[in-house]
Amino acid sequence: MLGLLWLIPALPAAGFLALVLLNRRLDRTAAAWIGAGSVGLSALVALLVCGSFIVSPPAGDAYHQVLWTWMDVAGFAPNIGFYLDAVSVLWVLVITFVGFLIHLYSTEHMEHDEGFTRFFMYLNLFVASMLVLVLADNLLLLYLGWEGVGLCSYLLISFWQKDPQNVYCGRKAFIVTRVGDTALIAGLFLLFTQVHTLEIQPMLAAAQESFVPGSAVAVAAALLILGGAIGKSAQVPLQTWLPDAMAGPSPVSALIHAATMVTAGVYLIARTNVLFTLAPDARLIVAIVGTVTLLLAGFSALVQHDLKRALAYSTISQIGYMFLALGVSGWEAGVFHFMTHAFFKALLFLAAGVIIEALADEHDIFKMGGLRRELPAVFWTFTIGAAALAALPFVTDGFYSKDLIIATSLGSVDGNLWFYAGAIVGAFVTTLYSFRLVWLVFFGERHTEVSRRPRRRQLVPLWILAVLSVVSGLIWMPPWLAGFHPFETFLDTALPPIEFTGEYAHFAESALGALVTISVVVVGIGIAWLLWMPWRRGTHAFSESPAVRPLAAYWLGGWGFDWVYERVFVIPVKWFARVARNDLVDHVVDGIAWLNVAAWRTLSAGQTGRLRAYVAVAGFGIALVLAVVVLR
Amino acid sequence: MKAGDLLTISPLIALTLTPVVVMLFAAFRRSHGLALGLTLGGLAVTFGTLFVSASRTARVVTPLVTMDAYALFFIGLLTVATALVAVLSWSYLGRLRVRPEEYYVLLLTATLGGAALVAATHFASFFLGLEILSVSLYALIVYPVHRADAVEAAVKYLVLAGATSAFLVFGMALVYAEAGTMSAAGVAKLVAGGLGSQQVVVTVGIVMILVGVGFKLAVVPFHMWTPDVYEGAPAPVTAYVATVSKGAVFALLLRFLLPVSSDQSSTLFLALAAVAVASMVAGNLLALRQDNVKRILAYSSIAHLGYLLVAFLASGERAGVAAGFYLVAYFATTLAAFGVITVLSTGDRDADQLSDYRGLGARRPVLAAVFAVALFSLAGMPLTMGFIGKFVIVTAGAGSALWALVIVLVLTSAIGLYYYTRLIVVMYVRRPEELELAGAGPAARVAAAGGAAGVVVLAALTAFLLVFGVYPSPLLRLVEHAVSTLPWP
Amino acid sequence: MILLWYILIPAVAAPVAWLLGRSRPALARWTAVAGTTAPLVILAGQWITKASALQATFAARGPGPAGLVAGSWIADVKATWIGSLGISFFLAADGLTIIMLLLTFALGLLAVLASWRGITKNVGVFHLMILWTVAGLAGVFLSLDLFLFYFFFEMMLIPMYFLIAVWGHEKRVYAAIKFFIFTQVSGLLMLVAIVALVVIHGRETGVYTFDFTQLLGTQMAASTAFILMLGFFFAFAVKLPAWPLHTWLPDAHTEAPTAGSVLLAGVLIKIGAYGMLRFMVPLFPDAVHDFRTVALVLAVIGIIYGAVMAYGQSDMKRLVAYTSVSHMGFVLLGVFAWNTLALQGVILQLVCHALSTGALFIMVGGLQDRIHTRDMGRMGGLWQVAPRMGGTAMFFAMASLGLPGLGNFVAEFLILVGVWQVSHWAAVLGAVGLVFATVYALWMMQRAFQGEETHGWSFADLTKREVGMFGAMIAALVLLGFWPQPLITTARQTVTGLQEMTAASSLAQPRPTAEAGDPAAEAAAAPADDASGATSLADDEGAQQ
Amino acid sequence: MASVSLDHALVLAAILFAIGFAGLLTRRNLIVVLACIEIMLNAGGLAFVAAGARWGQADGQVMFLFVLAMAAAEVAVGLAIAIRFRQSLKSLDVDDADEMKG
Repeated sequence: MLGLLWLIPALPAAGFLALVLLNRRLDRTAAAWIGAGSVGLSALVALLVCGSFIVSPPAGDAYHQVLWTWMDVAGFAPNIGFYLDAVSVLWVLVITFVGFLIHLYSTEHMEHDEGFTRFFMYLNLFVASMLVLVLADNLLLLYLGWEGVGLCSYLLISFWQKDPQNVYCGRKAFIVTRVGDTALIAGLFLLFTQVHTLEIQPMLAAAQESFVPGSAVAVAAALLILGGAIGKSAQVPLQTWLPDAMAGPSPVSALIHAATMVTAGVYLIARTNVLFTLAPDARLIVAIVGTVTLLLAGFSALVQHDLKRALAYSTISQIGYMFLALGVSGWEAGVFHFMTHAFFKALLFLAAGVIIEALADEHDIFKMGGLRRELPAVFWTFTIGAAALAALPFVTDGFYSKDLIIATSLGSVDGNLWFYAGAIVGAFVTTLYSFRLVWLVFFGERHTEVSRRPRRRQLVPLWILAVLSVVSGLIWMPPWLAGFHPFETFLDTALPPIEFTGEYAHFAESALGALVTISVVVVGIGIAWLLWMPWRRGTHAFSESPAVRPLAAYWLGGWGFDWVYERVFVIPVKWFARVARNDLVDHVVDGIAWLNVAAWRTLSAGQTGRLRAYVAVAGFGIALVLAVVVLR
Repeated sequence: MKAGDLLTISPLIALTLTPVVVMLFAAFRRSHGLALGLTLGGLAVTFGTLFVSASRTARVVTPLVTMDAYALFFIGLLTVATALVAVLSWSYLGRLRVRPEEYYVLLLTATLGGAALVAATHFASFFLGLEILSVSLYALIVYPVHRADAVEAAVKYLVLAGATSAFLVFGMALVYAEAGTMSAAGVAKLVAGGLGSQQVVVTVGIVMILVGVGFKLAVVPFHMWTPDVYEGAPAPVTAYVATVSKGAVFALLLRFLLPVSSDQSSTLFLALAAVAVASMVAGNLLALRQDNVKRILAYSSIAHLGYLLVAFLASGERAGVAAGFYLVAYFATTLAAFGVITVLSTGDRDADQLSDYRGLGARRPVLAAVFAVALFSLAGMPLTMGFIGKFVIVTAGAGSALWALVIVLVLTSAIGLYYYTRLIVVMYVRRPEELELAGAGPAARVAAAGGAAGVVVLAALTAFLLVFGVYPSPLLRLVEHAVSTLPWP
Repeated sequence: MILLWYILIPAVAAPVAWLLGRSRPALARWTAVAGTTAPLVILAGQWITKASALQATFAARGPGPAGLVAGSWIADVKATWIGSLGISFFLAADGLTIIMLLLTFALGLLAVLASWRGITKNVGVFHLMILWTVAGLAGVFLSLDLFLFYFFFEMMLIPMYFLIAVWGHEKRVYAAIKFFIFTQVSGLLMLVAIVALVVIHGRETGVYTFDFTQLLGTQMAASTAFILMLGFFFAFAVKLPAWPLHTWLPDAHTEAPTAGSVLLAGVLIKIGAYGMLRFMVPLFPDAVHDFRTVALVLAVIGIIYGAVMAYGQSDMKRLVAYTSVSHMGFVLLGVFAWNTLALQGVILQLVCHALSTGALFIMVGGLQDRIHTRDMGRMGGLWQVAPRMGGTAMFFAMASLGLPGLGNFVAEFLILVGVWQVSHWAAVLGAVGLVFATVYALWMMQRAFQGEETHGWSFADLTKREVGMFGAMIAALVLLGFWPQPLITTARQTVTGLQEMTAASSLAQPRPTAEAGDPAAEAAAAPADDASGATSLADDEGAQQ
Repeated sequence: MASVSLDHALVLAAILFAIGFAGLLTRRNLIVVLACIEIMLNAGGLAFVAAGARWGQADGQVMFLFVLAMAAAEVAVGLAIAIRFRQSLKSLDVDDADEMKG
């Protein structure tokens, strides 16, 4: 059954090709069938393949399928091949399953859009690229998927290309991620030069032998890979593109900028964890990046007006948690949080899509309110999602995965108090902004009328995701709660287990540690309720007060990163392009030409036409030569 | 002077008799066709006698003249060139409304002068040849006496030629006074011996001889007359001046001052090198934005003489071959270019304004093609003889490590590209408004029906240019044979 | 003898096209099509049958450069041309030549197809010029005699000059003369270098010849070698174009008619790279090694400068022209890195760049035929008017920014990996160049195709002919992106041969140890040669040719 | 009669030559210019005669005869052109003949 592995990415790719070639002759339903159908089939095949993988794991807990040798140049011979192990099983299942749900949702959501076929064309290409990314057996093929998803994110963000602002956001996303990709490709060069292959497993094995732990090469390789991950997963230095990426349709935000693409960085680091184990300093930087991002994005999310931008900042924050987990070599914790986050964040975005569609494209949460009775289904699903995001204890999957990360950040071999403090503060802020959204959007008086009700094909995915957001956490119960953690054992076949050997390990694993996190969450919900329900006007006034306004504005703008990048990078390049439009070197060439013409003008002035002048010139010439002859 | 010697110098004799015959017949019956027929007949006979003379073993005939392969080759070249000029002048003179017969007489005497020069190995024949050539040219330049330009050009040429001949004479006298010898071999021995400090008078003498030669070759200090004479003189005469007069004098220079190239540190060498560089630079620069086609070709010929001097200054037989081949290429190209101007010229004005050539590609495609090939050959583009010519000169230059001269040659020929392509653009670019031509008036109605004979000559020349541009070996072998007879060190 | 046909067929077709064109223009076009497809078909036949044979002969060749040189050519035509100067009419083909010829004829055909409707006045002469250029190009890629190479190198100037000067756009006269002088001057400097090389070789061995295979091992002082190398480099850097010498390219490409731009961008600038690979580096390996740092700096500047300039343009065709400067910067990087990976990357880049830039030029040409302007300020929102054109433009914009999955990425990746082994900073800056490439590609898409449709343009979308052309090119790029192996195997023999020619010099690097990838035959030959190759190259006494 | 030494003769010829050349540079009348050329040519001839005397050969004088013949021919054509010059440019001033320049 594993032999069908190559079908998983092939089906959406086939869907894409079909849509491209038959573009003109397809009506909406046919396009919907091809678009959603191809991903649905791929999900089915994925279920079959991964099911048989889980039920009867192949030798070495990994299955390697090579289609053909991509290129073969003097020892550099990457091939187009797929590698399936526990990590990629998880990613494939999440991508195909969540992807299918979002496709289903899109068939309804994008009903009246004239670029319907084009939308599904790009979406299929995206799913195909993402699957290639996670299934690639070598880093070059991974890079192919990597750039493919970058392209599709650009195409889909600027999908409504009539408005230049959307296209600008699309360009910004693609360029910023490509900056990260440059670091990744440099990493590829370094790795190939050192270990002479880019196939992941042999490369990691060779690295294990030849790299001295902590040596410059190991750290450089790990940092370069981190650079790529930061770009794609919108972490601190390169996170400015994700909030602007919300210009795209909501299903895009749900699929690409919540569930799958932005976690590509997490997958890459998890996949190449050996390199990071060899470079402790690099691991430390990953953790620091994670912590700083989760705090920074958390506070920004707190002050957002736009519903989707708030969710975008929350995504950056949650991925910050994953990076923190990876940083403290809690690889499995990060992967677990990826899965749970995929479900509830996709749910939140899809719900947001319905809300925005219902209120005739109204994005500002302060103009919403009182939708509890109007859109009850959306209210319940959105609240479950928000609860999972805030990690409501015991009932949501977010609790299990985020608490594991918080525990790991304290208790694991690399964990320390600073990370733990950051994680706790982050948890608190997350709870605040998630329930802020709930209170502001669904409670209080209604500002805008609901014009369109969500149809069945939109609600089904919402309910499925809501159920998953509750259930999916149970597959890895914390030790103090219950010994049931089949997910961990499954992941142990591919990733090193988490060792709780830090000095606070005992406290972190104990119920007491969990109690601290739970209390933080509960207190957070209470405060959120107070701030945005009874004292809503007071809170609003407080945030408008002269003392707080500049801080709020600073946070709103994403901590000024955009402002800095604009001045440091964008404006100089634009200025140089404008100044040197007609090519500085050309002036040099024209200068030479001018010199010639000037020489011509002076010489031809010498041709006075008068005979005696000619004799004089001849005489001067003769005199000169004779002088030389006589004197020499 | 034994009987056999007469056979050896038969070409010169034939060349002397032809003008006399033409004059006699002109005295009886003035007919343009007859005059041309006789001229061409005479030249054919001369060409025939070349082979007769070539078969004779005795080369030296009186110390004045040596009819070796070198001389015969160049006499042949001059005769063919003169024949072509004569045919080109046929329709031109018809339109000029002047009595044509004397024109051919003068043409033949000038060629005789050139032939004498080429065969000269003594000051006397050198001086005589040069003067016969010069005086014939004075009359030829002012042939259309009703044109003010022609008169002005003639005056300038005459005065300057006279002055430089005086320099020549004085130089010869000094050399004769000091060294006692007047023969080419003697001079060559002097130059080879190295004109050290004690032989100042001889060096001054040789320099003054070079003034005479320099004027005729129109190299830089003596180039000022060229544009005015080229513009003023009638088109075929300009063609004649640009080719036969310069070619003959250069052949003589090569024979007399051959050893200069062996010692690259001597004053003479440095002087000539400076002259060559100046000619290349000034020649190309002066023609840059010139709007008169004849003046462009005048300046370009100055530059080409600069290239030839580079070949002259390179040492070894290879340099001689390069100079010889380049001369043939230069002859063919210049004759083709000026031929086109001749065919397009009308009775009252030569077609030398740039505006006359606008859109020529459409009006007269054949002529435009000929002119384009000629210009590409001047620029040294592949497929033309100019390219092979420039290549052999660069090879000769590189062979004797004249790097500075070769680099100057390359860079200045780049400037040349600009004004050659500018002419081509004028011919083939339809929309006049784009051309940055000062005073681009309506295109003068140039002669519609150019002489059929002229077009045939031009076609032949173009074919010659292309064939030997692609496969130059036979011509190279001929030039090698000719040059081998010179006393190479 | 087949090699001679590759030059003769287009050369003969040229006057035929002109003559037929005088009566009925359509005939001229079909002659031109025949004149380019016929050699293409013959070449494809020869590629399929002979390529494998080439591997065998190459593997079985004798040791040392003489053996190398003899064994590595598919077929050669040798006849004395100008005996007295040692010039011979020497044509030979190997893997690299076959690829370049394929490119020449394919793009010649595309150029003719692209201007099917665009060219109306004196169609015959137009096709004469195109076929003459194609014949010249074929001559350049086939000739192994340095004089013959220079002859064709310069001969192509004339038709290309006329193509720009007569059928070009507004500033065509200026652009044509600029192109002409730039190339001619640099060509003449190369001529001086060639002649100097021949003279030095002649003085050393007594044999005055222009035959490249004999000139190969000429020993000379390092400083002279450096100067001669500069002479060659100057000519090829202008043609390439490398950074400071590139200013002719934007003018020439913008003002040339579509067919001219396709030929210029597709094949003419490849001569620079081909010349460096074939002649410059093997002749002066040590000089190249000393010059490497400067060249890498120039290349990197070229990449980034070209990209930023492209971003700053408002004329779409000029933007595409500057992208060529940027892409050719990669080629320069690859040539001077001079290891197998980089060289394979360079050869692949030559092909892929020709396809992607050629397509963009055809696209812009088509657009100009429809809306009579190239100024992107007056475009905007054309995607709504012509979605198929928008989609194709998006594809080729992605190709030019090096999107993985297309040939350009594979080529640029191989080049950068090769360059990384030589100098880290150059590879990293090259990779940064990719980011700038993204900036200009997306900027072009935004200004021309996306955004609001404000200028009320309405014109027909791609015609069947255009769809056919673009479809073929898209297929080719995707195929090269996922399966470049046929090209790599064809060029492998050349790359190994080139490296062995420079084995004794400081340029040779230890080849990556893992030789597993190469087929057994080739591997068997290679190691055996390393040892002997190095020694015999030093005391090279004239080859047995 | 004591013979005049070669150097004195050459110096005389040089002086004559310089005078002729100076006249060429300064005088504007065409006829005078032609006369100056005559002077220069005769100076050359004188030098030849002196040289011939020194070597005791007749060559010098033969050359002088050639020079005389050539000078005569040149002046003949020169004067004819001067007449045409007078007709077309209405003056004999050499500087008027500057139609063609640049």
